[in-house]
Parts: sequence; C-alpha cells; structure tokens
Amino acid sequence: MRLLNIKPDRAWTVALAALPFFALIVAYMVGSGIRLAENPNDKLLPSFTAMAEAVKHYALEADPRSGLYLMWNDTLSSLSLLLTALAISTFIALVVGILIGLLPIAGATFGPVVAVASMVPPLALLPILFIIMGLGDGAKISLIVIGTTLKLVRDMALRVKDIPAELLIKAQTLGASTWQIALRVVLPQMLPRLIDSVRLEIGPAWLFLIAAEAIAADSGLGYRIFLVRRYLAMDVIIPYVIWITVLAFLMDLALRLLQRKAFPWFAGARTA
Amino acid sequence: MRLLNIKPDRAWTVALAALPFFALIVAYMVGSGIRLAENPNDKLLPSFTAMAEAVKHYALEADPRSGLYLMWNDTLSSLSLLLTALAISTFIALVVGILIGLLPIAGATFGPVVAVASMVPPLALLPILFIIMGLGDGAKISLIVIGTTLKLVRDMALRVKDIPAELLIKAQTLGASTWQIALRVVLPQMLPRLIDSVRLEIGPAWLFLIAAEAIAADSGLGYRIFLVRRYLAMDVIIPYVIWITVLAFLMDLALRLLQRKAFPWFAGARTA
Amino acid sequence: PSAEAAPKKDFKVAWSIYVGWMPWGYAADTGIVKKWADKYGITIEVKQFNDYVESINQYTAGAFDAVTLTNMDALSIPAAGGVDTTAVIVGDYSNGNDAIILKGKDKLADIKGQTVNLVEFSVSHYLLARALESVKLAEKDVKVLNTSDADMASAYKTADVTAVVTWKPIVSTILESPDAKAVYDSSQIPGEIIDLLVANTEVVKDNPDFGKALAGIWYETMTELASKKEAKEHMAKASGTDVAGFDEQLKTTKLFSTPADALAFTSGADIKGKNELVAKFLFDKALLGKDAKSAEAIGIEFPDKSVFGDKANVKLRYDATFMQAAADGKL
Amino acid sequence: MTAIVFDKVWKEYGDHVVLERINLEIAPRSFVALVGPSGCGKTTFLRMLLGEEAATRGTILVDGKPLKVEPDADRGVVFQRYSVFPHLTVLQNVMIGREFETSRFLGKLFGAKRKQAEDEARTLLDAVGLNDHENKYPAALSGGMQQRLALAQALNRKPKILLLDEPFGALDPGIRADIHVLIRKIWNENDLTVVMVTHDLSEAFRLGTRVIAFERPRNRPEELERYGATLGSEAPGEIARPSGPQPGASITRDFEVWPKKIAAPVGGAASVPDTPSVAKAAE
Amino acid sequence: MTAIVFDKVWKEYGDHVVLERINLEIAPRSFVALVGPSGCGKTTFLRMLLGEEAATRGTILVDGKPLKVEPDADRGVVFQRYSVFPHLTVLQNVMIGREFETSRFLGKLFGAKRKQAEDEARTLLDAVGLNDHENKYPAALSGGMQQRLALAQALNRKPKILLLDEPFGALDPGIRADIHVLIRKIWNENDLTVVMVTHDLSEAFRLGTRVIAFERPRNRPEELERYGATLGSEAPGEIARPSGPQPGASITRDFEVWPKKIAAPVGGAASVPDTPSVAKAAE
Ligand SMILES: Nc1ncnc2c1ncn2[C@@H]1O[C@H](COP(=O)(O)OP(=O)(O)OP(=O)(O)O)[C@@H](O)[C@H]1O
Ligand SMILES: Nc1ncnc2c1ncn2[C@@H]1O[C@H](COP(=O)(O)OP(=O)(O)OP(=O)(O)O)[C@@H](O)[C@H]1O
Ligand SMILES: [Mg+2]
Ligand SMILES: [Mg+2]
Repeated sequence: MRLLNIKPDRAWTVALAALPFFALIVAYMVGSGIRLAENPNDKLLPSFTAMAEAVKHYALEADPRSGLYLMWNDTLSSLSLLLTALAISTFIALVVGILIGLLPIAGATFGPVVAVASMVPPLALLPILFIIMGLGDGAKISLIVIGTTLKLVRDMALRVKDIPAELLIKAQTLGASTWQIALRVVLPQMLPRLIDSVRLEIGPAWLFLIAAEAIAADSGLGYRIFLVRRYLAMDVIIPYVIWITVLAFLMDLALRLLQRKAFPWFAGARTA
Repeated sequence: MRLLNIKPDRAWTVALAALPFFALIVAYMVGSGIRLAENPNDKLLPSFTAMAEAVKHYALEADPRSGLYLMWNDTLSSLSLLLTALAISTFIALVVGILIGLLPIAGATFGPVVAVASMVPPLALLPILFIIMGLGDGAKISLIVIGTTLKLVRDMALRVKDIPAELLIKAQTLGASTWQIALRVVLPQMLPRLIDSVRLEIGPAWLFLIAAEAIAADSGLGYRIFLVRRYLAMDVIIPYVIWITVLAFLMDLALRLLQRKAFPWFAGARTA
Repeated sequence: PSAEAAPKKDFKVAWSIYVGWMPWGYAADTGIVKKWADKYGITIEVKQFNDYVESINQYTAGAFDAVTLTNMDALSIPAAGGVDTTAVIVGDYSNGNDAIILKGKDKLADIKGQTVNLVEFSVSHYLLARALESVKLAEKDVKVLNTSDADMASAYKTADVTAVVTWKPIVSTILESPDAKAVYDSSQIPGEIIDLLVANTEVVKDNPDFGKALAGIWYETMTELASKKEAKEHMAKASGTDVAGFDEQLKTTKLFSTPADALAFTSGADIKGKNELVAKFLFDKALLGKDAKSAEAIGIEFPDKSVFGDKANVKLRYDATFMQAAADGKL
Repeated sequence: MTAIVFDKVWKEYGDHVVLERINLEIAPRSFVALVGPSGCGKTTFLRMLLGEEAATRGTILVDGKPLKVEPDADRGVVFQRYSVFPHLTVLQNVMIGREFETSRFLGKLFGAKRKQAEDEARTLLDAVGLNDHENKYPAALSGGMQQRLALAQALNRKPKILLLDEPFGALDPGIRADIHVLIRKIWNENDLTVVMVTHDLSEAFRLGTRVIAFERPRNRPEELERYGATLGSEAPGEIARPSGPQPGASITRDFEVWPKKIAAPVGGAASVPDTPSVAKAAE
Repeated sequence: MTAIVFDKVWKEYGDHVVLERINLEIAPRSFVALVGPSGCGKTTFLRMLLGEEAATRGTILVDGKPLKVEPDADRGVVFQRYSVFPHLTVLQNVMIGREFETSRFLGKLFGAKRKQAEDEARTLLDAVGLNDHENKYPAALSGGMQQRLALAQALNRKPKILLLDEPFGALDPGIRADIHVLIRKIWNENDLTVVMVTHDLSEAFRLGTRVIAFERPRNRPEELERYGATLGSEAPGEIARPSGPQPGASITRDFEVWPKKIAAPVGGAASVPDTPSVAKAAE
C-alpha cells in the first residue's frame, strides 16, 4: 500500500502525536542530566525538580517583599495588556479594513500607506513610542497595536474584497445604502473572518508584549523572563515560556470556540 | 451615487495614494520644527538635513576606523543573514510541510508538535540558542529559522491538504508512487504557494534579525540601530528604519515577480 | 577532571561596550591580542557583545572562557551559578561613572516617593541602595521600575520619568537635558563597583599561559592608551563618542593603568569590606542562589588567600598572580 | 410605451470591444431570453442594464428616462451563485429588502414593524415553497432552494425589471424543470419585465417570449435557426477565450417565440402553453 | 467471466449507513450509468470501486480477484472537476502516466524515451481533438476541453475499467452533446468497462448499456419508470442533506437499455444507434 494511503487509527494517532513530545522531554532530561553531573549548580538546563520548585515558589507562595503571588500577578498584568491591545487592534482593523476594502476611494487613499507601513519593523519604533506615550502601559499597548493592526487591516481589506461582487450588487438592488451595506452585509460577514485573522496575530502580539516588557515594566511575564535572565535563572524562564505557550494556545482555542458558537452559519459558508 | 460605487480614476488614485505619505511628512516636519525651535540640540525628531547628513556619513563616507562604508556593510551583513535564514526555513518548510500534509502518518506524528511549538515565543529561546549555536551567525540564523519555519511548515501542510483529493487519486490511477506524487504533483504545485507564505514571513524575519543583532553582533542594520539607540541618535535610526522598510518592500516585490515569471500556470489556476 | 583534560589551545573572551572595557576592542583590532596569543602558542578570540547580560550568561553557561563584568555581577551570576570564577585583571573601579539623576530636583533626599527607573539587580540598583542608606531611606521609600539601559536615554525624555540610575555614557546623554541633575554618583562609594576581567578558575589553573596572555594584552593596551593618540580615538569611536566624550568618561573611571596600581588596590585592605557590602546587597535581593542562608553563602577568596564567607564554597577568587607577573615584567 | 430601450449602445474595455451597436426595444411585461456563446458579452449586457457598468457609447432608457447609473431597488437580480446572504437565515434574507427600505440608519426593524416585515416575507417564502425552512442558513439549502430564495428576496422590493444571469445554470435538469414552473408563475403574477441570460437554448425557448442571440461576427453558428440546436458547439479546435483584437458582439438573431405568449394580467391565471412548438424569426 | 462483482457490499460511516447490501455483476465491456438523488451514495460506490474507500462489509471482485484496496493504474478515473494537473501543460498532463510508469525515481523522462512518450501522448490528444493546444495550461482551456484532456490522460495507462463521476455535470448542454460522441467512441475503441455516475437521466440512457438507480427506501420517485422523467424531483419540502439516522441506499432499479447496445470489437466501428427508443426494466 502506498505510504500516503496508510491512515493511522485513533489509538495510533494519539501515540504518534505523543512521540515527539516524549522525545523532547527525554532529550532535555539527558542534556540536563549531563550538565548537572558536571556542575550541580548549573543554571542552563535545570532539572524538572528545580523547575517545579521555582514554579511552586512563584505561583504558590506569596512574595515576601510585595505579598503577591508573582506568577499570577505577572499573568494578570500581561494578559490585561495583551487583551486590551488586541481589542483595540481588532476594532481598528474592522473599521479601517472595511473602509479600505469596501470603498474604492478609501482603498486608493489608505491602501498604499498601510501596505508600506506594515513593512516597518515595529521594534525600531519603540523609542519614539516611549516619548509619545510615556513608559506606562500606554507604550506597551501601542507597540502591540502597531505591530498587529496593520497586518489585520490588510487582512480585513482583502477579506472584504473577497466578498463576491454579486452580494454587494444584490444588496443595492434591494435598496441598501453604502452605510447599510457596510453594517448589514459586510460587517457580519467579516466578524468570523476577523477571528481567523486575530488568531494569527496572537503569536506576534506576545512577541511585542515581551519586547515591550523587557524595556520598562514592574510586572508581567516578559518582564520576569528578562529580569531573571540577568542571572540565567532558566528554572524560572522555562516554566514561564511553557506557560506563555499554554496561554497562547488557550486563547487560540477560545477564539475557535467563539467562532463556532457565535457564527453558526460560517462553517457551512466557508466550505461552500 | 453610492460612495461604494465611486471609483477614482487613474490620476485620482495616484493623488489619493500620495496624500497620506505627504501628510506624514508634513506632520513630521512640523513636530520636528517645534522641538528644534525649543532646543536646537533635540535628538528625538531631527531635521531632514540632519538625517541626510547622517545618511551621507554612513553610506557615502568610509568609516575611518574600519575603512568600511558602514551602511552598505550593515546592509550586506543583515541581508546575507536574512536570506540564508529564509532559504533554510523555506527548504525545511517545503520538505516537512509536504510530509505532514501528504502522509497521514507524518501528519499524526509531527502535526501536533509543530502546532504547539509554533506558539512558543521565539525571543524567549534566545539565551539557549546562543549557548548551543555560539555567538556567530549561527545563532542569529537559527533564531530567524525557528521564528519563521514553524509558521511556514503549518502553512505548507495546510496548502498540501488543500490540493483536491481528486488530483492525488488521479495520480494514483496513473500509477504514481507516493514519492512520484510528492515529486511531480505536490512539489511543483507548492512552489508558487510557498512564495506567498514566504512573503508573509519577511516581516517577522526582520524582527528576529533585529532582535538577534541587538544582542550579539558587530555589524548589521539591527546592530546599528541598537548601538545608536543608547545615544538617542534618531538621525541615524529613522533613515535606517526607512531603509529596512524599503528592503522589505523590495524583497516582497521580487518574490511576487518570481512567482509570476517562474510559475506562469499559477495565476490561472488560482482564480479558477 | 583537569588531569585528563586535553591541553586547551583555543580560548574565547567576551566583552561589552563600557569605558573600562574598550581596550579589549582596540587590542583585538590592532593585533595586540594576536601578538600575545602567538607568544604563548594559543589562540584567543575576543568577541564583542551588544548585550552585557548576554555576555555574562554565555560565560556562565561555559561558551566563553573569560568575560568582562563587575564584581557584583561576578558574584551573582557565575559564582552563584556554581561556576568557579577568578578575577584575572582588576581593571578599574567606577568613580562617578554610575549616577543617580533627578529631574528638576537637586537633593538626593528628594527621591523619596518617586519612581526610579533603573536596570533591576544591576550595579545601578546597588548604587541606589547605598545612596538611600546615606540619607536614611530604604528601598521601600521609592518605587523601582525595571528599564532597559538601551532605552534609558529616551525614557528620560518622557514626562513620567523623574528619577533614573544608570551609567555612562547614558549618564552623559541624559545630563545634556537642562533639567537633569546628578544627585549621587559612584565617586561617593569608591572601590565598590569594580570592573574585572574574569576567567573560569579551572581553565586558568590548567592553562596559566592564557592568564599571562590576558595580562600581557591588557597592560600593553594600557600603555598605548596612555601614549598613543590613535588608541584613544579608536576607543572613543567604538563607544560611539569622540575623544572629548571618552575623556569625560575616563575622568570618572579610576583606571589602573599599571599593574602596580592594580596590585595595590587588589591586595589592599579595603577590597574585602567593599565586597562584603556587595554580598549583603545581593543576599537581600535573593541573588545569591535560592539556598543561600546568609550573605556568606558564597566564599570570596582574596590574594592573601583569606576568604570572606563559606570557605567550603569559594566561587569567586581575586588572583593577583598575573598582575604580579606583569608588574614583575615576567610575561 | 416602451419599457427598456438600448440606443446604439457600445461597451468597450480599453481596446477590447465587447458589445457593438446594440439597438433594442423591450416591451413591458416581456420575458427576454438572452443566449450566445461563452464570453460574447451576455453578462456585460445585463450588468449595463443593472447599472453596474456604464455604456461606453449610446444610451439606455427605462420607461423613457435614462437608466440610473447604479443598481437600485427598481431592478431585481438573481445570479448563478452568490445571490443570497450566507450570514442571514432564509427569513432574514427575504426580509432584509424591507429593512433597508424602512430603517435607513440601522437597516434593522424591531417590534411591530418587524412583525409586519416577517409576515410579508413569509408570504413570499410560501410562494417559492420555502416556508418550512425559514430559520435555516443558505449553506444548509440545496442549490435549487437557494435560487428559489434568491427569487423571493429579489421580489420583496417589487422591482419592475428582474434580471437573471444563468440563474439555473448550476442546477440538475430535474430540479430545473420545477423552478421553471416557479419562474413562469412569478412572471405571471407580478408586474415584471424579465431579462434572463441562459446557456440552454431549450430553456430560452420554453420560458422566453422573445429570444435574443448575441454573437461576434466570426463563428456565428448557423445551427441557431434549428430549434433546440446547440449553440456555438464546441468544435475540437475551439478556444475558451478568444485571443487577439476582435470586433465586439452584437445581436445576430431576435426571435419572437410562437405561439405568442403573454403574461397573465397581474393576479390572473397563466395562459401559456407548456412548451412552444414553433419558433418564428422576428426578422 | 465477469468483470466486476459486488457481493453483499455495505458501506457505513460510523452510524450512517450509506449503501446497503449492494449485489451487482457488471459484464466486461459494459457501459454502466449510475443514477440516483443527491447524497444517495453514487460517489461512495465509485470510490469503493476505485479502491479509495474500503467496503464496510462484503467483497468486491474484479476479474475474480479481490479488488486492490487503493487506486491503481488498472482503473482510470475522471471527476467532475480537478481531474487534470493545473501545473502541467496539456501534453505533459497526458504524458505523465507513462513517466510514472517508466521512471520510477524521477517520474520524468528524457531523450528518446521522452520523445516516444510525447508521440504517444499526441496520438491521444489527436483522438480527443486537443492537438492544437498541447502547450497550454489547463486554466487556459474551457471546461469541455479540460474534460477531454482528463479522458486522454486517463486512457494513457490503458485501464481496463474507466470510472466517471458526473464527468459532464458542469458543462453546457451544447458542449455535452459533443463530448458524448467522444466518450462513446472511446468506449468502442478501447477494451474498457465504463461506470459513469450522472445526474442526467437522458445522458444515462443515451450512453449506458445499463442504467442502475440507487435510492434510500424513503422518497423513491415513482416517475423513474417513465423514460426521461426527472429523478427525485425537488419538491418544495425537500431537504438538501437528509437528517437523522436513515437506512442506507441500495439498488432500486436496474435497466438494460433497449435496443441492446454492444461495444464494437476493439478497433472496429461502432454499431450503436444514436438514441435509445425504449427502456426495458431488467427486473
Ligand atoms: N471588467 C472587465 N474588464 C475587461 N474585460 C472584461 C471585463 N468584464 C468582462 N470582460 C470581457 O468581456 C467579454 C464578455 O464577458 P461576459 O462575462 O459578458 O461574457 P458572457 O457572455 O456572460 O460569458 P459567459 O457565458 O461565459 O458567462 C469577455 O471577453 C470578458 O473577458
Ligand atoms: N468521508 C465521509 N464521511 C462521512 N460521511 C460521508 C463521507 N463521504 C460521504 N459521506 C456521506 O455519504 C452519503 C453519500 O455521499 P455521496 O457523495 O456518495 O453521494 P452522491 O450520490 O455522490 O451525491 P451527489 O449526487 O451529490 O454527488 C452522503 O450522505 C454523505 O454525507
Ligand atoms: Mg456570463
Ligand atoms: Mg457524487
């Protein structure tokens, strides 16, 4: 039988999926074991026990200095920044994207500048951002917003242009004005697609958040990683990186669920 | 006439497109003028003359210390890293993406781990990378590769799965083996689509390059930006940022051209 | 393990941009490094880092044999990380290079209640702690906000930043603003922030030639810095300033330009007390390792073989051997 | 009175002449079937009538007045695909026309007005046989049901002209027959002029009161006169898209279907035989 | 000798029974037309014959041997869409079968062997009337030409069984007629058993030597016996996808088309009347 026709059954699928994770864990344990045998204080590849202890310390014990459970505090602080920023970019992307995609005039005016601006490396803009927004949360949110919005706007504009011209014509033959078309035809069709686009921007958003928190912060997951990087505390960094990965994964999952539940018509329309 | 039916003609399109760029330049000039009037030594928003001078200094005069034209040297150094890294990710993405997308066994094995790994924020992995790869170009290339490959692999796998099952069946009824299908049916259909995916990764690739150069480098566009950032030398940073934007734009353009010229069948097949 | 270790021939040194370490870049560029490496039949790769912390991490993880850092970071990172580290060269101490700057206020005591931007757990943090002590304040009287050194200058330009602790040349950039006042600097705690070139103890023990070469390179470069105009120009340029700017930085750096000066400081009586202050600070901040029970958890050995702290856990050693050899002209 | 007049209408895209000198008068309440080979400009013709495209030269008059240059509620349309809104249920799809009309700002009705619009929509759904599906989304309907829905939706604003671009092209033959009955009923019961593009000559003759053929000067198939013959039969050497500059298409045949069909007076019964037996050339 | 035998074949997807107890013998060189309402399992039947899907119960024998469980060169196929490779030219599309056969590693021929494969391919292109288009990509061909190409491509490996899944469903009626002539020619001139799924009953009766109808026990349209009647006419209450558990479809009618058509001996002339006049129920 051809390799491409061999379909593993359910049990095999699970086993095969687990394999690489298992291999990674074993590889880590071996590497860590070798280094720790040479230098028991080695910080680069800490043992799982050391990491568990660090997690316990950060997540389950209040920090004596501030009385806070640092890991939860960091998570809360990062998530609130991230979600605020994503909410802002999503809103901007929806409005501007629909404008650019629907109105030829707006498309001609803003299409090119958005295309060019989306090529600017946002990290390089940080100093300017700090001056304008101050060192507080404003600058961090702005960085994420700048880093993700332009892509989202372009995505949205393309999606709007993907709406079959027939539908827009049809709406006009039903007497709809431009505003009514935007509100009742384009907007509701964009919402589920926007979720797809936002899902793709979760990764970049974390990246920018971490970069911003590295520069000026007093809490946050990125702040902690960069702070403890000062003394190579990989026993903290590794669990934090895993935790960020889990959070990103959960956000992705939540968006997929939202899409399925809130837009029951979309699955059918997409495959059609 | 409805706003959405008003289509600007050619001349208007150009004029409208120029408008926001023009507005940005004017806004900058005003802002810069105000700040410079207050403090002629202000570094934050340098005048265009100051920037032109900085560019002249960096691009047209040899550095007395090294005898190099710094801006060209930085460009060369950054571009060679970036292109090498993108070439590597592209190659990996093509091979692994086709494997995952075409073979159910490979998909079951590597699909989940790739999905999870693509959520890991690559910047947080930098310290580990530097240790393993050393500080040379290896680590920088690795960061870009790690940061872009996973996304590309997922993209490719999805594209492979998008190939109508009919085509794979048809190939089998023509007697093709799995290997022949991969080589003659899937690979050539993926190449132009890979270009689309790579275009989307140019932005992230620059981001990772800049981040890596910020930490360990002795040349490169990102290195220079981070070096002079300490002295707030915006007269160098702004032209460098613009230059990076131009380079990214040109790379995008080159890829689009390549796609059009090298795969004449693709435009027709895509719209079909 | 040193017994069976194959004789090492290739060595790697990491350095980062700071006035007291600029000579390493000059030495590498002008062939001084190669000259001394050749003399001992070894190779030495000198690698510049943009990111200071990364250079230390690389050294701690074993990717480099030697690195430039401060005594405080030597204790908190490699030493606390179990890497037995030897200070081969004591290059200088900060004598005003690190400063506390207030916006629009000129008394240190005015810092009370302000948010202070600094690189957390760095020498700036230490300087702040010492400064607060001097005016009978504690860290809880201010709010510390971790801010990257690369962005300190631009951060100062923003309205909500009113107090920063940082080092030169950032200090010079910030002081260009008319409202910036340096209210405290490291010249008030001389000799406590020491800039070192450290190497892995095991490596220098097994390869004394490496230590000798490092000392040879350093002091030849010191001579050129004092005598050759190009040397200073080169270093000024590499640190992104001009000769005047570089001189300004040198002025607040107590550079030991001869081995004898360095020896005098390293073997002096003061150094023990100053290191003790640093260790206390690090212990307060829980930077001596999770298991540290006191500031004495990690032993620091001085040239006279006396030890501060745990004698069974000596991880940082001030070793005068190579500076001595340089002073004696025995390289 | 003449419902629609094309007066020396040309349509060009850059150098490419699509339609050449179209002169045409369409009487009110006629059912015009438009046929012609692929790419000859049938859709382009319909788009001009819709107001989506402007004529390059010439004028189009509707009831004596120049045509509005954009689509509007006086002309309804059904395309082959994408004629209904995928994000609205069947009922909402029909109702939305009234909502656009009545609620200028929100495009959405509430309370009693909504109730009334729903009842209106239900009457239309009844007429097209979709009353049992009002809460389904279009993706859950078969192709034939989607086109019924599109018809009901288009009728909601009571257009005077109904434009159909191969509305049944994607349907199975069996399903087509049913929907033919429906469209004839609609034409009879509403004060409508219908212009329908189709590829299927037998459909054209079965439904139309008049059949108009468009063609480029070259390869005009002579079989057209033979009733039921295939149009522009795909010879082995045929090329999908004509290449090179060519003159535009124009009207080459204009039949009145015999026996003459006339629309029933609105509300009355149809007086139309099921299949035409003879076709008479109008010129 | 029997070419294809289905012996009590069931096909289920989880709880959903698609096909129920299919018993069938297909003689060599027959042209079987498969009809039935949408979703009744025609494609599933074909996919089992193709080897793409395994039967849940029962066995399928080809020439007495159990069917290979994956598609292979002994069974050719043409689908409604996506039957040709978009990245290969017309000539390359036809040739690739030979390349797969001859060049196991690269799947590509060079030099004299390539020349020979090209010549072979040209002969086939000639047969389907595409010889003038050999350097075009499929996207530049019309739908009918693409299906001709797909046929030529499928014939290249000389399959014994040719499976067609609504191959002409997307074509205009005029173009269909031409391609019907072609497929009958192909069937006559090659040693082929053809199984074709179609929605179009008249197509089924025109081409097939045998017409088989699949249906679910419910809504079996009684009109089937009337030749040419529409199949599963779309009643207003019809639902696109049957919901709720239902018994699977099975064979409800099996006609031998009358007058009996037989394939010409390979290479000989066709002896097939153009349209069947009467259909005789086989059971
Ligand atoms: N926007 C446009 N720009 C340029 N050319 C166009 C445009 N729209 C249509 N054409 C050209 O006009 C010609 C007629 O197209 P049209 O769609 O009207 O044909 P048609 O008769 O509807 O064909 P079909 O039967 O395939 O639907 C074609 O050659 C097409 O390529
Ligand atoms: N892979 C699958 N998993 C689950 N159900 C399937 C699968 N493939 C087909 N089915 C179901 O089997 C039934 C028969 O499908 P099939 O495609 O064979 O119908 P068909 O007769 O070819 O219909 P059509 O005329 O629309 O092509 C349908 O209800 C379909 O939903
Ligand atoms: Mg058309
Ligand atoms: Mg089917």
